[in-house]
Amino acid sequence: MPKGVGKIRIRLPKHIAKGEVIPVKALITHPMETGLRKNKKTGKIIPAFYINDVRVYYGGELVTHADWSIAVSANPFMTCYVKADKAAPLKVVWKDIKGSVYEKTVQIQPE
Amino acid sequence: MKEMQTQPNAVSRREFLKKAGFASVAVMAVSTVSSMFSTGGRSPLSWPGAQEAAAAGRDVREVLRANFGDRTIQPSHVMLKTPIIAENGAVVPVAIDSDLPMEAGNYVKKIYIFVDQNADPFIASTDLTPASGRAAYALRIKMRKTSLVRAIVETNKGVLYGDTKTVKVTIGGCGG
Amino acid sequence: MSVKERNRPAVAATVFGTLAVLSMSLVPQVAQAADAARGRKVMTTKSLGNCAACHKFPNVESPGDIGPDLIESMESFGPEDRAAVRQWIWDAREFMPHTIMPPFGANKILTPQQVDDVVEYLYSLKR
Amino acid sequence: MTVAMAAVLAVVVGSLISCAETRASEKKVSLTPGPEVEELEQSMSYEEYQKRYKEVFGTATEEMAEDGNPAELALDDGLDLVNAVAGSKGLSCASCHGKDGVKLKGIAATYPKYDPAIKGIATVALQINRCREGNMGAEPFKYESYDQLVITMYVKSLSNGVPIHVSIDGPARPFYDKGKVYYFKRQGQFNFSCAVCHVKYAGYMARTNLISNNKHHGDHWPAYRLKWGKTGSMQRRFRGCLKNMRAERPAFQSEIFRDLELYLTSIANGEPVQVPGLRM
Repeated sequence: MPKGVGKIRIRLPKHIAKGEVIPVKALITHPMETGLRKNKKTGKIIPAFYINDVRVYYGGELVTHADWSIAVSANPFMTCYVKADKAAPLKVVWKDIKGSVYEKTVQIQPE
Repeated sequence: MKEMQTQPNAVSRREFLKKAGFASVAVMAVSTVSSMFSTGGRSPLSWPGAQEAAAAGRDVREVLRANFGDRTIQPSHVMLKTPIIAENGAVVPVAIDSDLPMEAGNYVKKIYIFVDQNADPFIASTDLTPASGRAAYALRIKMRKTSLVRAIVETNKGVLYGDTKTVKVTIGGCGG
Repeated sequence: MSVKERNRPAVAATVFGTLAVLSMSLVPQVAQAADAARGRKVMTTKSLGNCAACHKFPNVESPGDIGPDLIESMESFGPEDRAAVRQWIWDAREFMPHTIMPPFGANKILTPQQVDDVVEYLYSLKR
Repeated sequence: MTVAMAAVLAVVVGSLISCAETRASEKKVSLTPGPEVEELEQSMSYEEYQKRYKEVFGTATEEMAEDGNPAELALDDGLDLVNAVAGSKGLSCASCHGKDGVKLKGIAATYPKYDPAIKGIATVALQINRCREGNMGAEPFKYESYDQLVITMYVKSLSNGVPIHVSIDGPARPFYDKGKVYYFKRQGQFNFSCAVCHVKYAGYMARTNLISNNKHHGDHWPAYRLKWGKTGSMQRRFRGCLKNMRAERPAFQSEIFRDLELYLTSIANGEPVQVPGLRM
């Protein structure tokens, strides 16, 4: 894996009330190469390399599933929502077209 | 975007949606909305901008037809937030929000994002479940040039709602 | 060169149009009559005059506001001031030593022919 | 705006009447104290500039920075490098500067600064490489490489929130002056200077680019730049601008770039360090 690819940050609100709908903000470092760009020095096409599948699991259940194209920005950032009705792990999984899988789990702990 | 993300409780959200014009759109829907949206519940192809759609690459009309056939899209219940001018087309933040219910048996199952003038107008789609709690999604996207951005949401019953915004992508001043 | 291309099919002309303008700075100049349309092309092309970066003139999307509106500017120039207008583009330091306006002719950003074409376009704004 | 246009027009007409007169009234004036540089009036105050920025672009970039600056994710890699042993002497940065470099807290707010050992200005990036070569017996980082950027970013982030207070007096003065002269020097095919755009025309539009005010040019580098889609240094930004000016581009960490970095950072004196930044 190239340097600096697949570093993840997931942000949840500091305080979560039970049953509250909370934003899940997830950032991952990835070049999201479109396969349409040329290397300015060599003139060669930079091969496509992008995340095309994102899944969010809450307590083992798939709550959100996203299909991404090449038009999602480099170092993708997304916000999705989840109803925090239980204390359970939240796992986000990114897959890119080369088959790499990146994932991170955080705990949702309603007060 | 800030207020809806930092205070995601029901009350502030309703206020937000009201502020964002949901209430007024609902009231005006019958009478004047056709002047704002040429859709007015017609086929996706009559959405603003569809006629001048992409010169190069896939035509947004074909993409919309492939996804939605001839189903109508209601210009309500969805709020697409974008910058008016994107400082850089490589990173344009878009946020879609909706006041549609997210309950078992009655929920938004999918949110789509399209950019007419991109070589491939399909940007992303997101499948949601009632456990999402809110039919909303935000993403940073690439835009080749100034274009209409479309957010379309589909309920589990197959009903479509949408919103559009034009994002002006910076024309660089300097450099050769 | 660009005369030759005019005889080619329309598609080829479109494709090579930009190249033709670009190559003007590379090939020896054969004196041509100044041409407003070519001048406008120079003014709107980023790698050439890029005048729209700073100046407003007709049919330009989101022009800059660093320099004056060129229609307004041209109001101060009569038919007899052609040389002065040319000098503004060639090297505006002649009039304003501390101007931000690049010396398009003096620093060889544009060829003499391109400068003449731009002058021609500017005068077309007066009609 | 209309006033500015009118003013330019007035000069146009005036200059036609008498070129010589115009030239005499625009003679170079020396700013005191310091070297002789072209006198340029600031287009607008920073507050006015900020207002204009908001009108044009809104708050999208600000919100992006709050939501998640991709460069922040690399800070951990910088931290690892600070603790990593490298070179022939078996040392890490942490050997001298404490675990995680804690003793470096606040230090970057005083950089760039005069260093008698090199009889010139040391930037954080240069200092890290000097330490590696001289004290650790390690290879210097290649400028703008991932490791070089993330360690610089991490070390500078240890001073986040600390007001910048770079010294421009005493031995630093001649270097500050050189940086300032360079900032005001007309160069390249376009005959621009840094100052003519970022002082005299800050807040104006070049097509849909808003020319930035220089008050905050010194406080947030290395930064994630949307245009690059990655992190880069202030000096990479210098080189980008110089390329657009069609001017000669000095090398990374060359003497003149370090002097220029000192000059620009001194303009941000009193502003808190905020590394990594997020910029268009």
